Amino acid sequence: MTDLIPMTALGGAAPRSRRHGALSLVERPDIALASLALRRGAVAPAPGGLVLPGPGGLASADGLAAFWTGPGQWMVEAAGQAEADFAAALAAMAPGCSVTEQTDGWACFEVAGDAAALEALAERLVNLPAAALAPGRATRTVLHHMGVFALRRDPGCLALWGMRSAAGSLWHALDQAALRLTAFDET
Amino acid sequence: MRFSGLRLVKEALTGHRGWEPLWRDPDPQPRYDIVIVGGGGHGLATAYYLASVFGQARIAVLEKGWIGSGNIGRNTTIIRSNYLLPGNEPFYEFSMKLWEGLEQELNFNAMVSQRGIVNLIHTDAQRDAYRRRGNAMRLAGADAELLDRDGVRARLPYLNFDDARFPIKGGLVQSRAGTARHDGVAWGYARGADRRGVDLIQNCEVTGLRIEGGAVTGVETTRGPIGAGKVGVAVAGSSSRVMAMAGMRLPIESHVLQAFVTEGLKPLIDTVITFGAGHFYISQSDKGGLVFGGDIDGYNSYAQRGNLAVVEDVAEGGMALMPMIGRARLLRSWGGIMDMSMDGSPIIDRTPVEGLYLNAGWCYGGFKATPASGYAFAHLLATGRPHETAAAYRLDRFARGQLIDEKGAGAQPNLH
Amino acid sequence: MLIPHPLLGPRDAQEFTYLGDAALMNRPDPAAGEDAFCDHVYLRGNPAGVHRELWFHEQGDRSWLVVTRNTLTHEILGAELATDVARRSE
Amino acid sequence: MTRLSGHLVDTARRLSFTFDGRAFAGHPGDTLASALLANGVQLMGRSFKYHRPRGPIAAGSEEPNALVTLGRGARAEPNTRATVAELFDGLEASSQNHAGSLQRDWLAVNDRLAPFLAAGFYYKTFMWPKAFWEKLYEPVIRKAAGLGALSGLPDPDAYDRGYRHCDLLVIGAGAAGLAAALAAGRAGAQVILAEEDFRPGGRLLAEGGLLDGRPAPDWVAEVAAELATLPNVRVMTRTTVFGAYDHGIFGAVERVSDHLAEAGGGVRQTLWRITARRSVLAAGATERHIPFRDNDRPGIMLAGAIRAYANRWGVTGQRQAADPVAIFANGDDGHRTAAQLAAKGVPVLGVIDPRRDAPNLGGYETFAGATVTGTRGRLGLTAIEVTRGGRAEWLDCGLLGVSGGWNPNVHLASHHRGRPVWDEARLAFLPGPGGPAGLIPAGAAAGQGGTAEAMADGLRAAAQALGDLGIAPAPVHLPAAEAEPARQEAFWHVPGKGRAWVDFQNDVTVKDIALAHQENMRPVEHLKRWTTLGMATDQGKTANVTALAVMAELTGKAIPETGTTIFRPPYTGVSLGVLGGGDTGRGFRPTRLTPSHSWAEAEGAVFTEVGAWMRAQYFPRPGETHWRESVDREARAVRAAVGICDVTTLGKIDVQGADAGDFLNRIYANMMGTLPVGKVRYGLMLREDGHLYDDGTCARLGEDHYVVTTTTANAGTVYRNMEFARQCLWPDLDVQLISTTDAWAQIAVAGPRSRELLTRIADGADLSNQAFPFMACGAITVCGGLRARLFRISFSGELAYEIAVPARYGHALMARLMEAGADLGVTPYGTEALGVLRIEKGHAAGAELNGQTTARMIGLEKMVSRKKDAIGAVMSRRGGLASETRRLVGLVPVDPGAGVVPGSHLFAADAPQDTAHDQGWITSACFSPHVGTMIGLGFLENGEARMDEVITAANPLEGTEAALRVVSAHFVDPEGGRLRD
Repeated sequence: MTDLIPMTALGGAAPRSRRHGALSLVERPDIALASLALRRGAVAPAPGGLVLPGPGGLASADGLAAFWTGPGQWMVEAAGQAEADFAAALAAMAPGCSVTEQTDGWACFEVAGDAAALEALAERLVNLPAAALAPGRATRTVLHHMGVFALRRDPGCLALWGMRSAAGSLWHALDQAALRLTAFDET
Repeated sequence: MRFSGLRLVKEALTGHRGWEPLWRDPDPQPRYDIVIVGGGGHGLATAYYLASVFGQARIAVLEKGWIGSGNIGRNTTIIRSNYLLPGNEPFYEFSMKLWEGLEQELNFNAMVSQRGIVNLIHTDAQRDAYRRRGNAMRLAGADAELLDRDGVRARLPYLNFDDARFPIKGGLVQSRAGTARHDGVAWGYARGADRRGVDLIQNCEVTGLRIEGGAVTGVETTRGPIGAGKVGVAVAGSSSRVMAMAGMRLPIESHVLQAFVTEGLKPLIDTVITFGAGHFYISQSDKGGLVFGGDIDGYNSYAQRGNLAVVEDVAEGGMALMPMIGRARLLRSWGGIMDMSMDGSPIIDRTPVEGLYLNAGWCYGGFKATPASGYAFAHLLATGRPHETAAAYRLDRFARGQLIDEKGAGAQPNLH
Repeated sequence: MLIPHPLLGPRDAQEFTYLGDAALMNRPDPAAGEDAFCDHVYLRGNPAGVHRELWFHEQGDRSWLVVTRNTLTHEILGAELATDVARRSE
Repeated sequence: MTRLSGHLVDTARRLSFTFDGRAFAGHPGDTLASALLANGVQLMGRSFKYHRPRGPIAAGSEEPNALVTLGRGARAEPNTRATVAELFDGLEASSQNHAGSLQRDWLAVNDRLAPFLAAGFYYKTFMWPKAFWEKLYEPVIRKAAGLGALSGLPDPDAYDRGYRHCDLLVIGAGAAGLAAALAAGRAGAQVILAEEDFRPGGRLLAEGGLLDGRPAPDWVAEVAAELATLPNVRVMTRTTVFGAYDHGIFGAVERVSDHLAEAGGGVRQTLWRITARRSVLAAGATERHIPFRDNDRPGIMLAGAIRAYANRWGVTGQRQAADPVAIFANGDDGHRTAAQLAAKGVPVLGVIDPRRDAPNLGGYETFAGATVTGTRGRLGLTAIEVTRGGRAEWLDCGLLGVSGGWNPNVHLASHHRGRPVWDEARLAFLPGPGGPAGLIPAGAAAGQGGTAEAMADGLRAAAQALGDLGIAPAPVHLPAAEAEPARQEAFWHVPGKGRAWVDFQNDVTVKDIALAHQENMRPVEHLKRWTTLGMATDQGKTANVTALAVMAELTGKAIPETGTTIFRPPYTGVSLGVLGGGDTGRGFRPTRLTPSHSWAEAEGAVFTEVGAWMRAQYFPRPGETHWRESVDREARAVRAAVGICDVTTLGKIDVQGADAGDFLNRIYANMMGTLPVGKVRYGLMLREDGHLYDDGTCARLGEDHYVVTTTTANAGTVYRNMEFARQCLWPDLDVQLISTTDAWAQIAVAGPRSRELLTRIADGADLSNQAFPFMACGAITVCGGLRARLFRISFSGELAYEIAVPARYGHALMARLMEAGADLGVTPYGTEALGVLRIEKGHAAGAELNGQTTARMIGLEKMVSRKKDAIGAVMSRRGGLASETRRLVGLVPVDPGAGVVPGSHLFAADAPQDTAHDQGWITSACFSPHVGTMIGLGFLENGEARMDEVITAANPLEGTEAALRVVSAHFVDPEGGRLRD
């Protein structure tokens, strides 16, 4: 193991979190991420038994989760694996596929709260019909001039993956939207 | 009838009974020496200079709607000659000089207001690029001045200097730039051309070009066929449509550019400001409205209207630059159809069809070019030779690879 | 505008980047020479009416789409994945 | 004054407010206008041009006269319609557009000068002397023009933006809109009901009618209550749908806290982009007036507005309750107002009606066959002149209601430039074809203005929308409305002497229209532009149709032949704050930070923007007083020892697949497919038009695996173009692409001691020249097993590497390199030193690759391979590009102390300095510690052939000029020995 000490996307030693009323925001530096793309004409694999979802879908099984990112392309997540060479592990599980390490290409923030509060926040962040962000759905979209992957892991959790380099801007956007929303609630 | 303050006093005291029509509404003659298709700014200016400078007679301007109904009547009224490339700068500076004497020449107050323009600078690299441009302007005889941050702050203290995503580091200023009353320009040229015998024919849409043996002999219109020795087409926004009647494809796409005006406000902004990093530019009209705009919508369109995303984007740019405008209200937005050319520069040239001439591809530089464009097109129509300042605006420059690409964006019209 | 994505359903045009005439997919054979390339690069369809055009779902699934749209009304008549179109024409 | 009975104002609670500093009281439910009228205040503003005294004419957002400035300081909001400003405790309003007080405005002198200020006067004068326009005339005009004033201070409020999607958007919660929303809501559709007012009901709150025998507001309350229980229905009050955009997208503004004394930290307004599969336009109608002599005095209102003030707010508009009220109407609608007022005990003088068979609905006198031909009252109406059968008489009158019929609010239906069509039976323009797809006009907006008609039409519209959406309808019972007489006769203006206003705010009179006609400004658009008619803040809502009718009369044509009028967004004014809502400060656009950002911050770096990135520009050290000292030191350190620099910002694209090499051959101008595994090659990318657009390196990590690097600025464009090539041009190649720019922290380690430094952290990897030569690449581990990629590439011309580790370790790696290399003199360097090093080496960067240049111009035309096809290859050889003679050269000053200024233009030493003799320009310049003087790069005509020539660099913009010697662009180690050692 290296003796270098990693830093989260927001520049801290530990993940950042914040609470606004019914909503909580948390940075998730522990999730490993790798992209998986099919070679021309290849059949989709089932890495670690995970059935790769169709367009707009998010699937999970046995500590892995995958969301569709484009025709023949997925991102695969592994919670708690960020320090490992997850891309290599995934490549081994999906032979013949093009796998690329993405863990540090992106920064993940999760927003938790009741479904109504999450949806009130989401409609101020992304321009998507409710169905695209229903539980079990995931999609790339634009959020305050940034590209993000928006994942509805379950009714009470919305995850957003944004470019790691713009993590501060993404956090700021989420934090401000949540802040304004809760201020509005109280008036 | 000559317009003057004295005349106005006389008419005011006698119930305004003496004012004459600004122009006639003649029926089309069977034949003209020169037919100009398009009664917008460029077409009217062309007709005016043909009659006044180049001694041509028997000229008609055919307009499918009303005089000035094209982009001359739907723009943000900015005039400037702050271009970089040698194919452009002398032409726009020629235009600026024509603006400077226009109202006296036309006997019509088009409210040419040389209130200056400031192009904001945000990075060192941008300052170098603007220095290159400012020098190109000076070398072509135009005025230009480079301001540092303090210079901009002294002049425009209300800009966001302290909490800006794109900090202001300076500005390129052209003091002789400014604005003009867009409709007034169209009307001034129309009245001037009419007084010199040009037939301005409204509600007359050209539906076909008569071409015999490789030469144009006239046009078909909704008001019947009209014979012509030469036909000059100046229909920016619709150039592809009209030239398709001659079987031509043009290096042009039609795009919509939105523009905006707020409710009237007391004087606040006394110059023209452009904020490239935020895709925003603004001035204030004499009536008090803040007139502003930004990028084109970006997709091919003939619909004369744009979409909300661009409206938001432009307003965001405005708020980032000058947060004092937050409580001003948008009054009206509109869309104009731009001839976006493949290198961002216009075309004033003959065509492969004998007697058929083209004035097109103005992107969003058309308004400021109106006088020079009319003059240069008239020069070409009357003499057969390009005007010296418009010699680079050739149709075959794309094939030859002699592009006039100010932005270096390549053959991608929506990036120019 | 809403672009009817063939895989994802209607999506706001703000997620897309516009390129232009779908004929840009028909790159000439390199042996066809300069004239063919000049036409390809500079002379594009610009109809006042139905236009087949390329949109890139840049903030989406990164698919290039061929969208059929009326430039007078902005009405969209259909959209396909550009790869499907490209493979069909090969 | 005491309120009339039956209003909807909570008189039990009192709200204090001020107008022009005077204290007043009103109640919850009041608007500023209703509260002022209740206090006997009629005069609320001044007109735009003549500064005529004005009071409100309307009770809604179409109000052209009663514009006030709300609030003060940075929160001052000019041009607010008093008729829609919701009253709150502590509201401060002030009148505007006057010099002196509202009552005594000395700019009212303009009214005396009116004959000189007729339509289009300014086009005819102010031309002499020429220089006076900017100096005298324009400043005077500008000062007099405008309405209210902005504070000039930054808007202190927060704005939000959001997106909502629904099956059906119902615009307007009046009779039609409520019926439509109820029907669609009960059927289970996802419904948004948007209402600009703070209270749903629309004209049902104003008409004073009964539904099923009960006051209409009771039914409104019931429906609103039911809608609130439906989870699929969202009612948005205080929300104006201002624009209809493509494909069912609407812009709407919700005034979240404008009606609150304190926003409590919340947002002021929210911009909603609503995407609706279908929409119902139930925006109601706007009453029009009838121009007659002096018809603009305070106290002259629309009759329907008087009815609204009486029924909803319990107020009338006289200054004293005993002042008689008259109505001037061409239809039965005006009579309803008179009858209702009479029933409420208001003194009604009568109804003046040009129709000979005018009715009488009881409680007032009818002046049949009569017109109003004049008025008196300087600051408020005192008397009207009624003319009947050629006989005129003056009657005392404190309030006159005018009713000329109703114009359907077709605005959104014409936002796609669809033209409204004239309906002769209804004397109105109705929504025409070409409206937004899926938008169904209903109720008064569709010409169905009666209460019963409107409700039924709302149901019809909902049924149509539900049918389109495939949703089964649910039953809705509509209450019975009373009969509403609605006969009317066309009557557009009262002819005669004097001035009769058509557009109140902009002071356009019937005479101005006649003058436009006389001067042949007859097309509607010419009329509007010549006279400014319809250009006021109400966008012609109260003027356009009337003006059209007057012009039709003058030309002897029918109204539809004369023209029509279309509307553009926004329906009513929208604040720029909310349109540009959200972050407008530093958060205006995202900022990207490098992995070592916080390390650099701790090192005291000064940062600069490169694209969206913040990069360390230089690292000042104690004792350094000028940035040049720092930069020189950093650049020297790289040439003499070793420097480190975060270069993560360069774009990185991972390319995999069996055909990856073939694919890259087509993307790069030079050959890339032959690159061996474990090697890196420099590459050029062209646009298809043959111009250069990007450069970078390409590393082959495996048989089927490459990593392409791009310039920082073009990372997105290159990726997009590669996807285009992959999907649209060559879909059968087996290639997969993905960006990995952010995944790796990439650090340049450059200088003669770079190998030594890297060896210390490289976990024993053999970095010798034999094992890892120039242009090698490979995977290694560093710092005890951290996976890394090492590239031996050089931008500085020195022995150099770039090392990449997972981005989370970038910060720690920088610190470790500093520690490990302390004895080697390791020095962090920023973008300035990076620029110095690359200029000294003659490498092209952004200023040289500006999209206008070619491979030939930077001396690399040989890299454009003729052995294969690649994007841009064919076009790069055409005439204009092949005959280009400008070449990248190096430039040094003849006088070693002289400056070299980028952006200067280049001339032969003795040539005149003008456009015709311009031979090029300086792209980049810096002080070179290596050369000991300023040096520059530039493009110069025939540059290759002019080595050692002395030329002139002219910078007239800043008044400098320098004699420069033309030299090779490779100032350092032109043979390239250092980077290969």
